[in-house]
Amino acid sequence: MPLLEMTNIHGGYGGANILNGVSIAIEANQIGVIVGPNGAGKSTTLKALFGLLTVSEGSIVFDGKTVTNMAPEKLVLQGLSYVPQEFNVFPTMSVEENLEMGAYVRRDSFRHLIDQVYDYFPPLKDKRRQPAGELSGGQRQMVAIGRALMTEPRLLLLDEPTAGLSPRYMGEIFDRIIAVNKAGVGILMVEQNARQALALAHRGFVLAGGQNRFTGTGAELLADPEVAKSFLGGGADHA
Amino acid sequence: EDVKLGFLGGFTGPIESLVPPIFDAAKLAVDHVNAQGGILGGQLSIVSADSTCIDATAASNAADRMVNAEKVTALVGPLCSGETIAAANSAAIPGGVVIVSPSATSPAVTSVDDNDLLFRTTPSDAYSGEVLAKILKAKGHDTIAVTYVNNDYGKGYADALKSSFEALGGTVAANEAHEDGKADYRAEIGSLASSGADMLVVLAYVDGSGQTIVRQALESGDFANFAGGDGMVGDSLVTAIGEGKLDGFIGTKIGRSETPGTALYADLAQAGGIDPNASFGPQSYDAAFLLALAIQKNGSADRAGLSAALREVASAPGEPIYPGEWEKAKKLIAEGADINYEGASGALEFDEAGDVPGVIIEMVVEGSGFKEVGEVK
Amino acid sequence: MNELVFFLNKVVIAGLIIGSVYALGAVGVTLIFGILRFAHFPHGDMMTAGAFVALVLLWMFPGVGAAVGLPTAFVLMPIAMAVTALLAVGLDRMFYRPMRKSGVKPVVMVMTSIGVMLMMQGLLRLFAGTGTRQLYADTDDKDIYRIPLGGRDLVITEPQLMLFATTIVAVVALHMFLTRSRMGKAMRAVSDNPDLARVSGISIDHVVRTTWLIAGALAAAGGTLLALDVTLKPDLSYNIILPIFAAAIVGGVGQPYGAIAGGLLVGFSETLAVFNWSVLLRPMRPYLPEFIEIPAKLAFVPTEYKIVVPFFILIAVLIWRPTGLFKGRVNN
Amino acid sequence: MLVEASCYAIIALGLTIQWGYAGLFNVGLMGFVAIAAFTTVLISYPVNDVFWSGDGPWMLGQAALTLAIGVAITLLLSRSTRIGVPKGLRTALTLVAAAITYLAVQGQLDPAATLIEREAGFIGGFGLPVWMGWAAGGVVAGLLGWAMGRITLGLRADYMAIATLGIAEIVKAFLKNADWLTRGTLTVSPLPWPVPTPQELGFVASRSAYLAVTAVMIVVLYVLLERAWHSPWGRMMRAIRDNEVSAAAMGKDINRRRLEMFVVGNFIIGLGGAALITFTTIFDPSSFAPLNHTFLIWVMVILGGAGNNLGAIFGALLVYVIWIMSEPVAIFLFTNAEQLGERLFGWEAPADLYTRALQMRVFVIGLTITLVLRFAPKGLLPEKVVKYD
Amino acid sequence: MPTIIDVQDVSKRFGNVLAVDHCSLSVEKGSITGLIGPNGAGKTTLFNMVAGAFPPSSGRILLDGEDVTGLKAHELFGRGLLRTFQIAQDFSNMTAIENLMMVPAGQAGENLFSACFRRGAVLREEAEVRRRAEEVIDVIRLEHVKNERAGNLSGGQKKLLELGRVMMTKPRVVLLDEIAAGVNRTLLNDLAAVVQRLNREEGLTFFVIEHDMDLIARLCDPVIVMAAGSVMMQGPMSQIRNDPEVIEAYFGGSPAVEAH
Ligand SMILES: Nc1ncnc2c1ncn2[C@@H]1O[C@H](COP(=O)(O)OP(=O)(O)OP(=O)(O)O)[C@@H](O)[C@H]1O
Ligand SMILES: Nc1ncnc2c1ncn2[C@@H]1O[C@H](COP(=O)(O)OP(=O)(O)OP(=O)(O)O)[C@@H](O)[C@H]1O
Ligand SMILES: [Mg+2]
Ligand SMILES: [Mg+2]
Repeated sequence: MPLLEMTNIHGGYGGANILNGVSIAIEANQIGVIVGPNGAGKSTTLKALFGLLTVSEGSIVFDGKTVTNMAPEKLVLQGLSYVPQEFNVFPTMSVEENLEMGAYVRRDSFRHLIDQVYDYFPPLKDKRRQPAGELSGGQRQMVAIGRALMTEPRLLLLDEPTAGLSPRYMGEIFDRIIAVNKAGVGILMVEQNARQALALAHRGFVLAGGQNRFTGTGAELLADPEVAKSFLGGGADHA
Repeated sequence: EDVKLGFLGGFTGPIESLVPPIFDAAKLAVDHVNAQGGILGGQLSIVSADSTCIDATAASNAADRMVNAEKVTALVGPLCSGETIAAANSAAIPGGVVIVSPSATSPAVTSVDDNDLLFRTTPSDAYSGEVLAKILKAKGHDTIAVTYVNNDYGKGYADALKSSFEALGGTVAANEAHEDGKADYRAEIGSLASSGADMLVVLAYVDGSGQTIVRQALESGDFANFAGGDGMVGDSLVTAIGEGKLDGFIGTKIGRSETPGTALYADLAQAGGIDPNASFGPQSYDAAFLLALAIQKNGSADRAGLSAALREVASAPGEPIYPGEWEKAKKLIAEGADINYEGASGALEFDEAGDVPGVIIEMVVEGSGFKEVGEVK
Repeated sequence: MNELVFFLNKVVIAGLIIGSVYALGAVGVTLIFGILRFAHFPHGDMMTAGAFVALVLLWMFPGVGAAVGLPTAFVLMPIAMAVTALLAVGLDRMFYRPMRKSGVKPVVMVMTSIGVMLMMQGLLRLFAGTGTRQLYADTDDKDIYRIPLGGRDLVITEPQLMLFATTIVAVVALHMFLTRSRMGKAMRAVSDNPDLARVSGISIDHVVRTTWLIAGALAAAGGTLLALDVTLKPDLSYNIILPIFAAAIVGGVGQPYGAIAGGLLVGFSETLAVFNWSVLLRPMRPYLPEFIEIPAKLAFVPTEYKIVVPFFILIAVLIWRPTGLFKGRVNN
Repeated sequence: MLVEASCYAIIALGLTIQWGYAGLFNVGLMGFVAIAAFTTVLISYPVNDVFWSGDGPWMLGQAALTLAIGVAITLLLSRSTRIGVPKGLRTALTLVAAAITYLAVQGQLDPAATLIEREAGFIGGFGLPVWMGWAAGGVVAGLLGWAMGRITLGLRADYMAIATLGIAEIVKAFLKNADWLTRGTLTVSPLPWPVPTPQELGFVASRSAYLAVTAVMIVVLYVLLERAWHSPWGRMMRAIRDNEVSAAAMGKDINRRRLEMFVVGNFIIGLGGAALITFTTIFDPSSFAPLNHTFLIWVMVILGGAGNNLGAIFGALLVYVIWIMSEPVAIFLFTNAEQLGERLFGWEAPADLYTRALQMRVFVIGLTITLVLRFAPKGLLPEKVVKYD
Repeated sequence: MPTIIDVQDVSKRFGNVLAVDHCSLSVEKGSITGLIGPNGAGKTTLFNMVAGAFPPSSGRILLDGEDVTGLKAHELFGRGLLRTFQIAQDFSNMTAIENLMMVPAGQAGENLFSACFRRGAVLREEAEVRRRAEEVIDVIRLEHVKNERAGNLSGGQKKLLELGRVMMTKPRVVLLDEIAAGVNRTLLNDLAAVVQRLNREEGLTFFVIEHDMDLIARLCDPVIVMAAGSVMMQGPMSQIRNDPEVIEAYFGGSPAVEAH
């Protein structure tokens, strides 16, 4: 049984629908990657999944349970965790408080997780008392990802986690994602660094105009010349 | 023919707690008229509007509505001086409506260019100030500190008090304004106390700054003696501050010379279930009653000719009419006899400007409330 | 010496007291401002309402105070705080929540709050009339401590001490709550970024409710203590809402310590502005050369200009520190 | 009644410019109304001969001269860093100069004020036509706005709000207490009208004439503002309102533009205020109550729809009507409730129910505001998104 | 070639964070210069100072030989300097196309007087600005959302809007702060071509912060590496890529590099 199954999702922000039938399914220990042009509805798909906008049609099943239009604060309790693309830190709170807020739903001790995040992203350790709003773009991104890891989720949703990160941390993030996934956490991420992302994906989804255009394994998509040309930045010179 | 009077008062705003009894007194007069056969063969009614006391625009509007929408024959009120001038200038005078204020005490009201339409049944503050100065001086207070609420009433009163008191040879060590409605006046009291006087004259309102100032001055022990103007005369002052703490507080009150009308009114008010001693209650009763008489005299609900009729029924010579004597007055008017209303608040002889000569009563706190000491000459 | 005591009485104590009143009001305002991000104008009326609740309680249980030896209203204040807190939550349910749900701009919330303020004023007058009342039962006595210091006494009253203590406790507790407790941090998180807060599992409704509970309770405390110190009138707090806002803002929006700093700043500027300095100079008379005359009156401004002084200082502080003494939050 | 509503509409237009266009949180607008109203009084009130024939003008002239010299010296000192004076010293010197100026002017003004108050009451006006008074009122309000803007425009919304409020309070306190200049709480009336007064022309006709004047003002202002709003200027203003950082990076001089807005807005507010006060024929400094009017005008703008001129006008009319109608409505509700109570439960209404009902008018206003906002949270006529197709 | 941006010994301190530490560098007129460095190296802070968002704590900045230290952002725009933002700064309540139309400086209609009284001239100019904006919106592929509020655009679309501004006027120097992050690679290739064209044909100088090494390699020469607030090295991409120090600080052992 898939960990997550979104079937034929329709929805939008009040006006016309942005999503016109998106379907996504991944297994418990898989990495799913969504790619597509700007404005395709990738972020909207994640938001719909996380209860941040109303799904008018279709169903979302997580771990056998229907969670369509469930409020975000409830979804967190189900074991989902989400890093938004924009506005993904609490700007006036310190780095450490940001991480604590990630663990808001936990009643047990989570000190070791904070230390773990500092291990992953050493720059944050020095800045632990600094308000997140004063960080550099890349440092914020680290905080955002760290925050999402604090709940030890079963499914991690990442919206362009590597945007703004230096190559070194981009690599770091991908390594982390693989490691987390190995530990049994499902991953669903949106990426514009699509080649690297698809290279480690079990499942790949190409969205355009609010619909699935291609679906397959990561390798299949990478190999598809049509996908490469229209969505991954084209030609052989980049391969 | 039914007749309609209008009543304007600051039902909301800084004097909101003074207004209801004033309005009740006017309504009492109307009740008396109706109970004793009505007016011009019909009933007299009174409609009211909120003129807010401080907001000239709102007062103009309220007056405007009375004059042009309700089509009242005459107006009782407004109560504060500023709004009275505004209402008169913007609606009453243009509409040719007689307007009688029971409580606009500012000297400025005298000088309004009013086509003889603006009257008041209360004397100007200029006179009250003079009287209070006399009382204080007579009691042996040579140095006083004065604090007044910063509006036309307080300022006019304080200026009059200061000049009279100094003319009598006293010293006004401090004469300072304060704003109404603040929570705390310790700083102002400190400034007053630094002048060294031990008599504090508070020219403000019982339910406003006046009470707070007196209380805080008592608590801090800066002043031993207190006095106040008519705005301070209300039993709620004593209840609020505590019985026994304020004994000897000197106050003045306007109107109510010991004419036969005064006693009559006290009984009538009691019978009508209202407080005969309420500030400006008698004046309000008089304003309404006088207007009713004038309308009866004028013979119609028209506005024209009313002010002349008002002067006639109010002034000597003539058969005296006292509060509540509507039937008698009506009969006399019907017979064509000249009448002279001697009201609850005095004889009410209007001068050129529509003002009445003042009668000021000295008041003093004793036990649970204010007691009258007597008229000051 | 006398003069110094006079100074203490008139400037230091008076400033502390009125400053505490402002601060106690301002913590509530600053909390709502910081978390819900709008200026809550009915706060003054909430204070008054709280004091009226205390009054009603006082009528119901007049004897309680005498038993403990404190004013009844003060003893009953926790209950009044609880009732007002519920009232605040009720107000939110009825008026603010629907607005919040439709995602309106802060200024619309401000206007709604003005509407609510007007309604509360109307209702307070309807039920309580317009007169003044005392928050003391017959059995209570307002203790006035006169500490003799040679000539003049240092005067301080019981409610003033209670007011002062409550303010300090309230402000420190609130600061601790916001910076240390899990709920407090969640409140700040919601004000920073509501969507992200939800995504982190924080229930906005819960946070908002807590905010109103605290704000309502603080308002009731402020109103009751103020009424104990002065009197209870329907328009009491409405008249101090401006200085309260001034205090909250000059202290830095969303900063409890800012509220106390702002409150004291406004309070002291009021008392200092009109203080007659010649009082302090008079004792020096013998030591000064003849030709220097001490004027009878030597204050920064005449009393009628008293209200401008706090604002003057306020503007100066804001020019110096554009987001308040304690680096307050900036709404966008 | 319509006249007042139209004056409020003008004021609301001025505020729309400031808030709706530029996002400036001006809560001090009654200060501008007050100063404009006073200027109108000064210009158009009949000449007070007693004042001009006494020593007053001479003494005032001296005080003015002192003030001018003092201000000049203070300004020079505040620039003295240019000739190498260190910053700390400059600030100190400037403050000292300002203090000395204050004391000197105060010293000269006090006797002048006492003299004028004693002999002439107040200085009176210049007896010029009313429209000149209005124009001057607008200009003075604009100038005050300029000075105020220089000080406060660097502040962010809420902080600016309290600063503008403060300055307005200072202005009002001055007007209220400078008796020699404004007669203070003793009020000045009747103010001359720009059109024949009701005595001369009759009630309806003269008010209609007045209304015509204000209506023309509204139309002219409306047309001009609409033009401006739908031109690149309006676009720039919206951009500044939306995102200052970005607007500055796109070459827009934020502070200058906001100052421009502030001044223009205050000019219009002043114009409306002058017209309003002239209409009521009384200048009473205490009637510019700090909160109620300010709120009311704000509610007009927000209820009508911030950033929409028609909305502001419409909001002004509507709120004004609510305000006026609230009283009869409150009474109506109460008398009905009373009768109902009597009939159903034999309930005896308290004697002062009627006056309490009047106090409920604020309740009615508040209720209407919250209801309207609840169902039209963006205002009745929301700002339109400019679309190109 | 003459330098157009000259940063001389500039530092910036925020509280106890020294974000930029005695940094000196220069950008040649007509070049496309890259600026790379680890997260938090101080790149954006440096841009902010060059563009006048805040003044440096110490040091001087020259633009085309003139000292522009401490000038305001709008004054620098007036001198031909345009910058984009790493975290998109759109006018969120205005439509996408309006976001572009407001860019050109000195539009006659931006003068209140002209806007009210000189309708003709204003309208003519407006038509021209409009035409240009439509062109640009085509290039950045936002024509289908041109009337959408900018605040409602997707993350990448906002970035595109940032870039679109560059094409609305004829600046002399453009500072691009991570425009690639979040932009689809296919579209990015086209945009890189636009940047190259503007550089070649119109002589615009570009100063580009980027973490996308493909893009840097394709566009920029020279490339400056910043670390810990100051310049670590400078040179062509080929050289930088092989520098062990830079690899240690910046590239790490990442697959992104291994792919090449
Ligand atoms: N306003 C501020 N207050 C305090 N520290 C700040 C502020 N702005 C930036 N910093 C700090 O300065 C350093 C440099 O930040 P900057 O944004 O310039 O980095 P960057 O090189 O652009 O990084 P990135 O590649 O992640 O965008 C960072 O450590 C950051 O935390
Ligand atoms: N709050 C909103 N209101 C209305 N429309 C929106 C909103 N947010 C996004 N949209 C529209 O929805 C469409 C899809 O946006 P979405 O953010 O899902 O794109 P995306 O695929 O994530 O793109 P990107 O790669 O640029 O982040 C876009 O056309 C955008 O304009
Ligand atoms: Mg996206
Ligand atoms: Mg950066």
